[in-house]
Amino acid sequence: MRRQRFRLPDGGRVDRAAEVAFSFNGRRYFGHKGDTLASALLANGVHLVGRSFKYHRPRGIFGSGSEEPNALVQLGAGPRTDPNMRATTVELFEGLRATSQNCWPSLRFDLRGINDRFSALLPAGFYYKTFMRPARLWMFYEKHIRKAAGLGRAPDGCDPDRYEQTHAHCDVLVIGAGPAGLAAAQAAGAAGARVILADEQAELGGSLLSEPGRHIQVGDGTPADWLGATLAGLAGMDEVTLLPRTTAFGYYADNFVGLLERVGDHLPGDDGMLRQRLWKVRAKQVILATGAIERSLVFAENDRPGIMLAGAARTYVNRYGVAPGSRTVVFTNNDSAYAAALDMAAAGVGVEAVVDLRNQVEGDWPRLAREAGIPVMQGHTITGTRGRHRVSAVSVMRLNDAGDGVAGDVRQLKCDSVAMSGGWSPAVHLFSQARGALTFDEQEGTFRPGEAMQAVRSVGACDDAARLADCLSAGVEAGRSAALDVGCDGAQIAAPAVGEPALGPMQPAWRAPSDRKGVRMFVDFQNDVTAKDLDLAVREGYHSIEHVKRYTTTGMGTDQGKTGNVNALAIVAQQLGAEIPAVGVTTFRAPYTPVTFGAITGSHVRGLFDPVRRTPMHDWHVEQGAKFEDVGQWKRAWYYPRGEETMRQAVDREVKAARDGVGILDYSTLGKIDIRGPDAAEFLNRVYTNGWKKLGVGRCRYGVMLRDDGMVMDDGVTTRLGENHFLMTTTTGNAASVLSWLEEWLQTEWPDLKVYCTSVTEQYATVSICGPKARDLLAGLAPDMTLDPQNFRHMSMQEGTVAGIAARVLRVSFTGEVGFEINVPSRYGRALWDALIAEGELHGITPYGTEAMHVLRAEKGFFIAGQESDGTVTPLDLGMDWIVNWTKGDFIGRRSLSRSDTVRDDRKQLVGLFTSDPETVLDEGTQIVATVKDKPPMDMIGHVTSSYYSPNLGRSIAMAMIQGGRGRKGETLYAPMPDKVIEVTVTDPIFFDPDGQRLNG
Amino acid sequence: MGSGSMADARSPLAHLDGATVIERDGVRLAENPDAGKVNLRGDAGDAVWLAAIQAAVEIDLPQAPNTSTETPPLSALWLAPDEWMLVCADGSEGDVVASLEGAVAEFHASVVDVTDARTVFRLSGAGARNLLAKGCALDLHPRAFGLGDVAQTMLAKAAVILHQTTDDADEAGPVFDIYVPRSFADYLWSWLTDAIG
Amino acid sequence: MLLIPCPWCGERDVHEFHCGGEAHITRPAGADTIDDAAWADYLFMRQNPKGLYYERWNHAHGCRKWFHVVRDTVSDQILAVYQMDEAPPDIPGRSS
Amino acid sequence: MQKYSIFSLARNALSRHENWREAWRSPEPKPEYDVVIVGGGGHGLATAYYLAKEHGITNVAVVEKGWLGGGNTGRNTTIVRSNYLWDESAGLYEHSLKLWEGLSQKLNFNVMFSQRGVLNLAHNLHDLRELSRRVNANRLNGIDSEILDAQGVKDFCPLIDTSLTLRYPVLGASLQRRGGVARHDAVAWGFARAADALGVDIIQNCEVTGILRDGDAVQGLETSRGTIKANKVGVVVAGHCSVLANMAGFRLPIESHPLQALVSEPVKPVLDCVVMSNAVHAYISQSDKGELVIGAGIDSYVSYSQRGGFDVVEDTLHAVVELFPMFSRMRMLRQWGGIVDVCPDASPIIGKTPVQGLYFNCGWGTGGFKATPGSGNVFAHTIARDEPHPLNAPFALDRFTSGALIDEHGAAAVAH
Ligand SMILES: Cc1cc2nc3c(=O)[nH]c(=O)nc-3n(C[C@H](O)[C@H](O)[C@H](O)COP(=O)(O)OP(=O)(O)OC[C@H]3O[C@@H](n4cnc5c(N)ncnc54)[C@H](O)[C@@H]3O)c2cc1C
Ligand SMILES: NC(=O)c1ccc[n+]([C@@H]2O[C@H](COP(=O)([O-])OP(=O)(O)OC[C@H]3O[C@@H](n4cnc5c(N)ncnc54)[C@H](O)[C@@H]3O)[C@@H](O)[C@H]2O)c1
Ligand SMILES: Cc1cc2nc3c(=O)[nH]c(=O)nc-3n(C[C@H](O)[C@H](O)[C@H](O)COP(=O)(O)O)c2cc1C
Ligand SMILES: [Zn+2]
Repeated sequence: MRRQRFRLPDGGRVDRAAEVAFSFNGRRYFGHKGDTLASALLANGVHLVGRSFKYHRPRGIFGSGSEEPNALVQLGAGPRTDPNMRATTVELFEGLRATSQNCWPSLRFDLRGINDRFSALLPAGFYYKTFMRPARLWMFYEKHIRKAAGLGRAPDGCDPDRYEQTHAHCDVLVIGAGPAGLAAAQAAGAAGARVILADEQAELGGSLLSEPGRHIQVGDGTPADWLGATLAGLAGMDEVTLLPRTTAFGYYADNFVGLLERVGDHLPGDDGMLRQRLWKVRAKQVILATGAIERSLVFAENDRPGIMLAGAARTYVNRYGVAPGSRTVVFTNNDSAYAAALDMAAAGVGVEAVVDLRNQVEGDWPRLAREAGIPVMQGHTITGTRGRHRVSAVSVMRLNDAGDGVAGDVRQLKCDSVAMSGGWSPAVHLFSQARGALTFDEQEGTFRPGEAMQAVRSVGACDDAARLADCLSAGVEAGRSAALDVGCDGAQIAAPAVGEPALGPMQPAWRAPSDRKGVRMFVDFQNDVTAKDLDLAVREGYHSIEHVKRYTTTGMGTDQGKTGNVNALAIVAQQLGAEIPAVGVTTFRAPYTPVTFGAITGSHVRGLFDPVRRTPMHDWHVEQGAKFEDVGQWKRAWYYPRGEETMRQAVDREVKAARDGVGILDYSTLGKIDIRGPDAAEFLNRVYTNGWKKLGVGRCRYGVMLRDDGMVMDDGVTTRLGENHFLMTTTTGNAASVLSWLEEWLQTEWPDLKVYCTSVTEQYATVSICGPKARDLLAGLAPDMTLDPQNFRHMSMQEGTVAGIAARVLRVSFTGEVGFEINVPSRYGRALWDALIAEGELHGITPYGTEAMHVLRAEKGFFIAGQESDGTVTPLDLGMDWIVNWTKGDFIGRRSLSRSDTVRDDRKQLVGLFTSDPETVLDEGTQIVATVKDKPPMDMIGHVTSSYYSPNLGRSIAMAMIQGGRGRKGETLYAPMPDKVIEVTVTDPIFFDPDGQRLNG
Repeated sequence: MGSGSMADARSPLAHLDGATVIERDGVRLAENPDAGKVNLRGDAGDAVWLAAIQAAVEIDLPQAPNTSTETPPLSALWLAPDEWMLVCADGSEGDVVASLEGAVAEFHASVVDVTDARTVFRLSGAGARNLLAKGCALDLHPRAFGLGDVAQTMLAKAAVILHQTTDDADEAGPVFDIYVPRSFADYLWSWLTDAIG
Repeated sequence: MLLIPCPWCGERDVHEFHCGGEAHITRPAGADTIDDAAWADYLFMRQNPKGLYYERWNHAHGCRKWFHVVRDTVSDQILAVYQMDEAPPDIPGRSS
Repeated sequence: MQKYSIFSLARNALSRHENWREAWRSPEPKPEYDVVIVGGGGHGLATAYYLAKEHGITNVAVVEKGWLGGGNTGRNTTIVRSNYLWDESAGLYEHSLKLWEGLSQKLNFNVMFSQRGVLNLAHNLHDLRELSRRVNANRLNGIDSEILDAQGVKDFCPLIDTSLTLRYPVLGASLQRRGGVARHDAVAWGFARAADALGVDIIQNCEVTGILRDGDAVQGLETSRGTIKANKVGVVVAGHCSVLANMAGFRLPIESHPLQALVSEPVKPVLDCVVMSNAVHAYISQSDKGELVIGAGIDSYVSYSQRGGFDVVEDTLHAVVELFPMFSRMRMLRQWGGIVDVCPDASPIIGKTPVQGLYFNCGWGTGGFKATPGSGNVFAHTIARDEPHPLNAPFALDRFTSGALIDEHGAAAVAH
């Protein structure tokens, strides 16, 4: 075993047989399994761990858990690095590599330490007062401000680890597995409740893990005995889930609590390992047993490495078997630090003195200390400290009679560590996140849980209980009553008897007096906020605690002020001459401790970010090398390049083929809704702008749907399958929203209409074939259907078989060619497609994608909802007056079409545009002006909505929405582009076969 | 429209070339595309209508939310107070539709063949509940969701119907049929595969 | 995260639902006879109260049914749930 | 006003910073003012400042129910840009952007307006088309705006994953180089201090509980600190505008929703521009302190709770990790919500109301921080002259009656 200078010869819960090698700032050290990085560093005598945010002051290990503001390190390197890790919560593993952050060139010699020299120039909020002149230099200044900011470095590659999430439900969620939480879980579990018990630490037990039990007895044994028995009991309960290494980070509405379980963080780990699991818990009852967080004392030069919380010192000694130093001074305003003094003394650490701010200390604990030979300096304070990279001495003075200043001589106490305690703040974070009210306890100077707003109870130290006996009995009671509230009334357990010394009262001392003016006393150690900064903020008019927080940044670091916030607001209260509760706390927000984005993302990464929706023929498109377009979640074939073809060449070929021979398109993404009921036609009359009552069975009709504000929402063809039965189609993107739109009107506005709507989008694969040879192609595969133009007219439907598959065939067209839309059950989509392709070989069949489809429809001047229309366009704007039936009665959106703005005749209207150079294809989104000016601004009268090269016309075509466009046919307008102005002529938007000859051919 | 005759039916996971069974760590996941499905809507408050349905297909429609009934070879899943999904043997959906349509002709009701709109993933084994919990916010504890229970809910980012068809006490452990919209099948399969680990 | 009690399916996570906004807005009948202002009132004007709120929700990823909810928009607590054809309930001790 | 500069800092350092004066006074409310502004957010404070500065109206009070900037001003993701689609919006936001340029100097308070460029990503063909439409419109309106292809995006912001393996690959982006971010709190404080120096009374912890009227005209306000008379009242209370409208007896076309944001732990600079994506829904920048500032979406329901669901934050972080895979190991430090006043057309309402002398400025929803100086400027004009500035005339309440909406939805689903 290699020597760890400050490892105590025995004691602690670490596995002394297992040695673990790690490195810190490149140096190799050893610790034990069960250590945290902090305890292992301390075991090796390393106190200097990092530099502070602003002044780059040397900082050491301050706490022993998640409250740590100081000892932040960078773990690992490359893509698997983690910035800002608290050394106090990082479990040691073989090969762990940690480095200090925010220092250069080295931790001991940090050039930016110069900031500390200039700290007089850098008080709170200094940046708001300077860097303003000359204005043009601000971006330069800012660059340097930015460089100075931040702590660790972000990872620089793809995260190699995995994360997962799980939902969980329970009767009782217990957060915190200290004595209170364990007792609660035990009681609830015994009663028969489904229990989850989560604790952020690697071991369950909370403060009991640091309790040697020299002065405390539980039942007939030690606290450790009780802990062991209780854990064993819980492990034996089927409906109790124990989650160590699991932080409850957020408490949201309706008892939804987020837990973060660190599954692999304490293991060396390989790529792809499961690192963390996020639990989304819905609890019927929650019991908070989150304990209390020790406050620091605000005294002169309280930030040197080696100065730590007394509770932390106690934990290092008892739980990790590590001495925080060889000579220590304890500084306190309450009894709890005496336990630390006693335990350190028992472990052989020289306790120079307990400096106690209180005047009279007579209780059990001070007595025990005195008995152990520890000097107690009551009514004293520390007025300053020494030591560059580690505390080397403290100055102690007597308090004056009023207690607000010092008197007498200064005494220097040599030491290499200081253990301080400013009292305990209940960890009310989650309670407050759950919107519970806090009340202020004058006696203890703490905020504690008041009225709850959700089904939640607080027990133990987080409810301000300081005695173990109270923690256990409150835990049992809460567990029992929470179980009862959810109807579990099984076995009852009783809390064990506890023998423990009495605790004397604490005495708030928010700012320890010092004999030197202007000396720095840190309140927020991470962000370098001193008591003077708080004074300054108040002096400058930042009176609200929220202003003080934001002006000084106190409590805004990665620790969120767990140890410092109460001190800060008490100091502000003093400065304002106000009561502490009147100043109030800043808002507690999730997360309790920071949560990785990865855990919040879970498995929704690497291809699972969002579903890919595939049509039944998807594989075929892939096999053919199609390029795909994302339309909503669908992948749609965009075009099918052959060989070296460019996109334009491929699309031209596809477009021409559809007009000259036969084209085939996968249209399965089309929304399809089965609509039935005696009122179906009436219903369609109300949701579409045109009339539906007279549509014959077996016939199809095109319809446009408006929102009630009159703007076009969707369009599509609907077929009457029976007297009371219709099949509606919608655009791909709107399939789901149209269905819910229909349901909404049926259920909320017209519940009297007898209509049922059922989505059949995915039931059918839809293949669209079009072109002069489409009929021949279909005829070859559908011998039982009558396809001649007289019997199978445009806008009608037939059922039969195609390629031996039962099919519904609609004769409709979105291209202006004779077209058929063949619907078959989805499982046969691919078979149908293959059959059409095989049969089509004869006719030179050409698959075309969405791009060619867009060109084809644009040649015909058909609009696309969402492209020509953008939520501000009425059917009248689109020149579709013919589709609005004013005489049939009300329909959705009708009234809006006659508002003063919608009847304006200079509204933007759909027109076609020809560029003067037929080869020039306008960019979609190009803005159009009537008059070109030398420079902006220019009056824009419209914009290009669709623009393509039309191989059938042998020129470019565009559709545009232009103010008063219909009255401008023949006018010359301009498209001013960055490099040139393009001249365009306004035309009709129907470019090809305006009389529709081909459709009826 | 009934089923096709000559042509090849293809499952939405056909591109996985048959790799549609996974067994690991106490769970078994397999695609089970072969079941007929019929969506039925009508007035549950109308006893005459209910009787007509029972006469036609010999199954009582479940009335309690989130439950199902079973009369082999049919089962009926509650989807909404006026909506059910009847699940039948593959290929028999045409007959079921025809019987139902005959029975409901005089009523305001709707019968729609949705066999191809969803495929079914059959998930079973002791680890099935935990696996589902990774993507489903429902309480899936056996006390809360048991044999015959049905839910329409989200699994990962897909809307599914969940149906427990075999009891936990059964040797194979609980069995869940997950009805997945066809176009989401590949996504959800990938997600489940990833979640199984 | 809200837990919404669907009157049919029971309590479900908010992400299964679609929020339909203010309830009990009457769509004017005889739209042709009302003026632009009255129509705008129906289309756009909302109570948006801080406190008791009568609203509509749809169990979009469940049974697809619409229903009414009374919720306090300050605490987000749901105080009542009722069907589309029911009149808004009185909430004891609260005026809207 | 005590001048702020490097020299005054140095001078004050000598006296241990004990001689700094209050940035603003905390006066008791007077019984009567010429104008009372309700709402001490950025917009309200800017309005008071410009009333005093440009219209010589200094007998003005700003009443704020809590603390200055405690509303959305203090909880937004601070994105500033002016590349809006419609002429009306472009005019208003560009006016504002021009005021941002030079604002620190005007206010003698460094609002840290940082023009580091704003990218709006496009992930599908529809996005690209809309983006081109907007950029072309911006150009012709004289607003700097350009289109980048995927490679251009990579060059400008190398951190973004532009590979085609993304579920929704980045196809391009618009870039406004003059866009950027500003320090949210400083904006409120800077305007407050400058307004105070011109004589404006800033009254915090003063909640308006009623609006006093004489027939159709406003007379003053009931507040938690007593009655305050005024013949002109400007209401700029963002998420609470419906509450105030209710006091005045009318309704607004507005719903108040939670909008959430979050910050990561601070790290050394890695992201030097603002990145916005509507399609995958993420908004992200890195502040001068080092934390990633990330905007999430709105919750679908009305709420005055300044809290939202965890699911909304989740969705946003899914998108952030998709676009920036290296951020997977970054950690969320704090999340919070604001109450945003959402208008059906995603554009604000600025102007007169049915009550004479009562003016409303609201409906900025998810995107009004960037408009703070401009909005205050035109609103001050509207109040001082009792008629709208040409730039805010189109944003009157009556557009909902006529139908002349200014629909910015198409341009940005959430208009941060
Ligand atoms: C999370 C989030 C992110 C955002 N991101 C951006 C962004 O990136 N870019 C952008 O441009 N915009 C953004 N916004 C929007 C932007 O924050 C707001 O539009 C803008 O700050 C509104 O400013 P305001 O002064 O009008 O309102 P606020 O700052 O909300 O001020 C209104 C004030 O009125 C007070 N008040 C309310 N009722 C009363 C009463 N009865 N009596 C007295 N006072 C009252 C409130 O307390 C409040 O202080 C975001 C908003 C949020 C919430
Ligand atoms: N003044 C004093 O002397 C004083 C003060 C405080 C506590 N105590 C003693 O400490 C004990 C308190 O017992 P207790 O059970 O209330 O607290 P505890 O400190 O023993 O246990 C709390 C546990 O909750 C965990 N925790 C906190 N927040 C969490 C979160 N968000 N997620 C997951 N886990 C979280 C902690 O890691 C810890 O293990 C008693 O023995 C009491 O006597 C004494
Ligand atoms: C741009 C911006 C940056 C922020 N940076 C931090 C930060 O570094 N640390 C922090 O604790 N909070 C930060 N916050 C959040 C605030 O602490 C606070 O949560 C927010 O202003 C909302 O106020 P509330 O939480 O008090 O309701 C930031 C907020 C904004 C708007
Ligand atoms: Zn439901």
